[in-house]
Amino acid sequence: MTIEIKTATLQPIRNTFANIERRFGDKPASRYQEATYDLQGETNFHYRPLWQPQYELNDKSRTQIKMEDWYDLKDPRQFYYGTYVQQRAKHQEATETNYSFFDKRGLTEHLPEEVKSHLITYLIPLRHVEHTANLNNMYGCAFGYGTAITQALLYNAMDRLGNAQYLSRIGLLLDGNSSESLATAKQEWLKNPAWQGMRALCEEMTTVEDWFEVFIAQDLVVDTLVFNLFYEQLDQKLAVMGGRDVALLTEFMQVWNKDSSRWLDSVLKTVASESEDNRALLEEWVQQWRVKTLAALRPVIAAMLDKGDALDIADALLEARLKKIGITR
Amino acid sequence: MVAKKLNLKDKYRALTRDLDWDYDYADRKKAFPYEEFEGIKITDWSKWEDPFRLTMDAYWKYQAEKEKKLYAIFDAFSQNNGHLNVSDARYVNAIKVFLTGVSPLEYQAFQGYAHVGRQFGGAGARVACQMQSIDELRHVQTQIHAMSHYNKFFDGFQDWTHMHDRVWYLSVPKSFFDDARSAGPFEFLIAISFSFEYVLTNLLFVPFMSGAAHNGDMATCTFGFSAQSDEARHMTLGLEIIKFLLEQHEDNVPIVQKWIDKWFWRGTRLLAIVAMMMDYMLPNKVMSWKEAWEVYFEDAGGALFKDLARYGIRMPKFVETTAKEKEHISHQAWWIFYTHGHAAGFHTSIPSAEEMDWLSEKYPDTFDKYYRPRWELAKEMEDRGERFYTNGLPQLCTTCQIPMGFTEMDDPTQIAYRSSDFEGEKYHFCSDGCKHIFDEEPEKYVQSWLPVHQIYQGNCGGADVETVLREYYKMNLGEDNMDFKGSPDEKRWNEWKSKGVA
Amino acid sequence: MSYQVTVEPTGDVVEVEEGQTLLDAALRQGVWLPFACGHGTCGTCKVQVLEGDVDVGAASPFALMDMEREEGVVLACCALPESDLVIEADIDVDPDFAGYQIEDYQAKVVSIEELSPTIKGIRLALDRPMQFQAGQYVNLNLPSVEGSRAFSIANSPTDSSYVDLHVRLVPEGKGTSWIHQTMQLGDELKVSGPYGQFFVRKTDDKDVIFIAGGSGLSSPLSMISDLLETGDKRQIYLFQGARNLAELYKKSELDALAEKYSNFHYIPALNEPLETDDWQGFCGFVHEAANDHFKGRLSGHKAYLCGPPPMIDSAITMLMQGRVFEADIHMEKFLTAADGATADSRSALFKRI
Amino acid sequence: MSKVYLALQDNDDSRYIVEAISEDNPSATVINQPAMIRIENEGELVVLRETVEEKIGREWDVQELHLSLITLGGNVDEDEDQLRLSWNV
Repeated sequence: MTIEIKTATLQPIRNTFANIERRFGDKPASRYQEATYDLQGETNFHYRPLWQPQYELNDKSRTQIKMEDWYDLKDPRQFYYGTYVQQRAKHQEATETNYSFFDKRGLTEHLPEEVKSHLITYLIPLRHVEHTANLNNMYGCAFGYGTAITQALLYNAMDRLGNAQYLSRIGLLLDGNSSESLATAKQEWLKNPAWQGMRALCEEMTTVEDWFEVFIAQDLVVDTLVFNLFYEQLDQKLAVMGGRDVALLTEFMQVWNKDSSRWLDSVLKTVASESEDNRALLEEWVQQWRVKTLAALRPVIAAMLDKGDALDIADALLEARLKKIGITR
Repeated sequence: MVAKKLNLKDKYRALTRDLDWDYDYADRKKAFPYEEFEGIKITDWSKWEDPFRLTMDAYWKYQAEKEKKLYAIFDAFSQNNGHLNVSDARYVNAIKVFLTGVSPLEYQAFQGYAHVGRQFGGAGARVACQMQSIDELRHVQTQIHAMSHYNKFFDGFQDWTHMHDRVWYLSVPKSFFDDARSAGPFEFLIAISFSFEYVLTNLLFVPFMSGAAHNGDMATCTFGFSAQSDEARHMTLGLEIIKFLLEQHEDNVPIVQKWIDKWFWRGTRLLAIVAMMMDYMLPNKVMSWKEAWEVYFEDAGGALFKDLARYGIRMPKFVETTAKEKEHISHQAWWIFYTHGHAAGFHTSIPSAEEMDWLSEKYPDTFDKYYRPRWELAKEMEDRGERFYTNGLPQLCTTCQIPMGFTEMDDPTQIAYRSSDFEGEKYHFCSDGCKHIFDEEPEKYVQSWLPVHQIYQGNCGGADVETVLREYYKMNLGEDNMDFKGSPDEKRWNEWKSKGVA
Repeated sequence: MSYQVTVEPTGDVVEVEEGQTLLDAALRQGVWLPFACGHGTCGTCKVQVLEGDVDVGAASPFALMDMEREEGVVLACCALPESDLVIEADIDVDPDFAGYQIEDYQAKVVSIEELSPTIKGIRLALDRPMQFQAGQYVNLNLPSVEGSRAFSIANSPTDSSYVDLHVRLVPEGKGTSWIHQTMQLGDELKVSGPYGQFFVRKTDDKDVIFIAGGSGLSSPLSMISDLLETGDKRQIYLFQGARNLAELYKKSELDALAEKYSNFHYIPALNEPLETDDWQGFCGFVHEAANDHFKGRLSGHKAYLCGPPPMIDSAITMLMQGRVFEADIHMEKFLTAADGATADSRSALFKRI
Repeated sequence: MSKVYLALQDNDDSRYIVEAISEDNPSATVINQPAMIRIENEGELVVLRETVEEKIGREWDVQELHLSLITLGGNVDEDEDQLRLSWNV
């Protein structure tokens, strides 16, 4: 097959924008590159923020992490807005099918009461953790440096709002849209002693100043532990209890976590390998937040999972991840 | 069990605002530290009315659909060399101004809304701002992608982000958004969501979009329409924030009024660039700036301020000046660029005879009297081969940063000068509006990074204009700057057209 | 040629002329729909068409996407009806709205009373009881008068076998002229109802202020009777405005109510009292009376306004300056033929007022 | 021996595919033409799923290549992991 397509000879005078050419040479650039690199203002800011006069509007010193070039933190998923929303729309469509299948088949009625009560006491309160994650990722987006990382943090923040909304919809499925299960789950979050450690941890994270530390605490430490404990270990337990169908409703979060981990690992690997100072700082933060998070999770996990080693399993997973990223050796 | 239908309002509340809770273990003020220093009093965040009720699932679904459609058009545009369909290559200068002057503002909006989308204590307001943040990111990225094809065939697009941080006239839009972002969270929202998005945004987008449509620019026209479809959220957020602040506490009323005064005036100055685009840069005209101002500000804004009066809010200060300025501002702004065309990153030109007739018709009271003679003289000189450029560096207004080229509106032959003294220094302004803004917050505006001062102080890589343009701005001299006539853009365009490629 | 458009979930009915957009028609007839740009680019005014045919008009493909068009979504600001329609809009249904079924009734005129020199009170006995909420209105079809005429119900819903209406003679008004000059006891009329979103929000326990002007006493009278008869304990203020004493109708009845119920306060105001009236009460417009009574501090109340547009307009301004806002202001504007064409270009700042 | 080639539409997906091909076929020549990218190589040209996935940042099915493909020259050998072009002798 050798068909030649004839095209008019109109030669472009350049292949891409000059900033992209300076970085990658004079060749056609991807949409991700053109929509990411050097977008953020870097110099000649006119006024200092009235709310933080010690910094410029965009200021690298809002974190102790140092990068020669913050644009090294590129997203392996190549997410700019268009690719991001299209990817999520695909997952959303599949999820919508799951939720309506669950609803149409009346699967709620087939759930044992004990499973329902587990969901209300342990799974649905996670929407408040997701809400915290939304705040924490917005924090990084607002105070971070360079579009490569800030846009990814924004997508992550919006994802967390989406996760919280899907968790809430599980509640609405259980209570037939009366919102009662959401109200009950919120009381668990606010009053149940088992949850108070996690609630205190969430509240504390939103008061931490260094945006990269917040990012590490939330997206690396808390998320690694929480996703394993609540979406894998709890999922297994629910299956045993006759609540296998719940997996239909949490698939979005699982798929999401896989997708987001790929980005997180790649970014943190770059940061850790940039300098020994960075690596040491990451390790210090990780260890601090790891201790706190494990302590915060202990009571709720003890009540939720019957296995004594549940936390250890999750923590071992975190340890393996830290090694893979190169934070611990 | 038959599920009852949860009404949209209650459902949205459950899925967003109910996610937050009252803190017991950490100090909530430390988590949301910037809510109080502006003097705004919020007594009850629960009174916030969600301006829209879009959950993330629907957001992804609809936005993905929009993007699919938009990028299909971008792909078709570049595959078919859509740039050959524009009315005239001169038109492309309008979108150079857009990419270098406006797209970076979309970026700043993304950053500003991300900040307030984290900092507001009310979850409803936060989420609304977060959605606007991601929308603004969409806008800057789709604009880059729309212009990406033009960049391959025309000069002046290539270093838009580098230029935005440095070039003299781009400090006008940059300082506008720097000003808003460096303000407190509520002022930011009044500045951008209300004053800009709600009151003035039609004056930016409608002329650009219809200008693009009238001049055969499919790519710009399409991203414009696509961006406007997000504006529903942005405009309703602008309305909600102002109602919310005015209803929360009566002490907020004078603060909000002060912000409206400031941001309305700053907005009109920023829009001077749109004014000159409409009257001078579009080969196929849409409507005159004066007409646009009358339709989009005087009529629509009039109705709005009539309603706002019930809250004790009056028309913005200096609105009466704008009624006079609409007759002059585009002509004076374009004259500034024409006389400094060697230092601009796009091409200038003298209006043709037909264009001057159009201007006479649209500005019967001012064009023939004040502006036609100038252009005719410029034309005469150009014909004699004596095209002139102003070599000195202009003095800039400390507030809006536009060169001091605007006149007294009651005497268009007299350049307007205002000044204020602050801590032993003299500061200069183009108008009463700009002086007023400075006088209200002198500590802020003395910080302004004024490009001309900076050049004189040697902070821009050299003292002579040419070095600054070449080294510091990274302009390709002889390609990006000067008149369209004789430019490489013109030459290439004529070649394409004469070969009949398309 | 015009089409009837029913707006769900409230059930409001709007008449749309040929070539007129849904949004324009709705706003001009006091039915609020969400909107922003007004010209098809932003998508704020999306509504779902449930029944009927519509031309989507010049909606931008981004504001109204193909998949939405297929699902029958239109933008109210561009959509042109091509038949009668039922649409669903994103508007809130008030939890206090009972949503009684609108039906047609046969009615007989059983009494005609002169309430004031310009206002007649008429009682229509219905062929069967009509459930309604105090504050709602009915439409009357009058012989030899084209279209229908709306009148608020003045009696309390306790006895729903009849409706009392207060009808002010509108100069040049065909409907009110017929009622004032031609209608006789025993006449048979067609009535439909109940209509409207004007009713007491009982779930909100704030004290209430009623401001009534002209024949606008009808709804407040029904609402107040209903509140008092059901033993409601909140403070109830009625400000009634009239030009002079002769026009201040039902005064003695209201004085008696105020005497009987300690939580009911009646404050009449005359703006042009005659010398012979020997008026000792408040002199001035009714909104001024309310402002004066509360010394400009009205926050913490809910307000119900009923009367001609200029009175409503002044009352809203007064209330907002006294820090009562849209969420707590409810109203029924009495539009007459004379008020028809004055709709200015308006902003989207307020939804209902 | 003559060259094998692929011509792809000049769109965003193609840019990642071309990047992958260039990496896996160091001797290949990339020619950017209006609306089209032509990649040619002496003897053989291979498109590996794994490399494209790494560049594009998501799962990628070899058959997706046909969404951007305008034309090709050479005998095709395609499976789930790769597409290989060569001239059968």
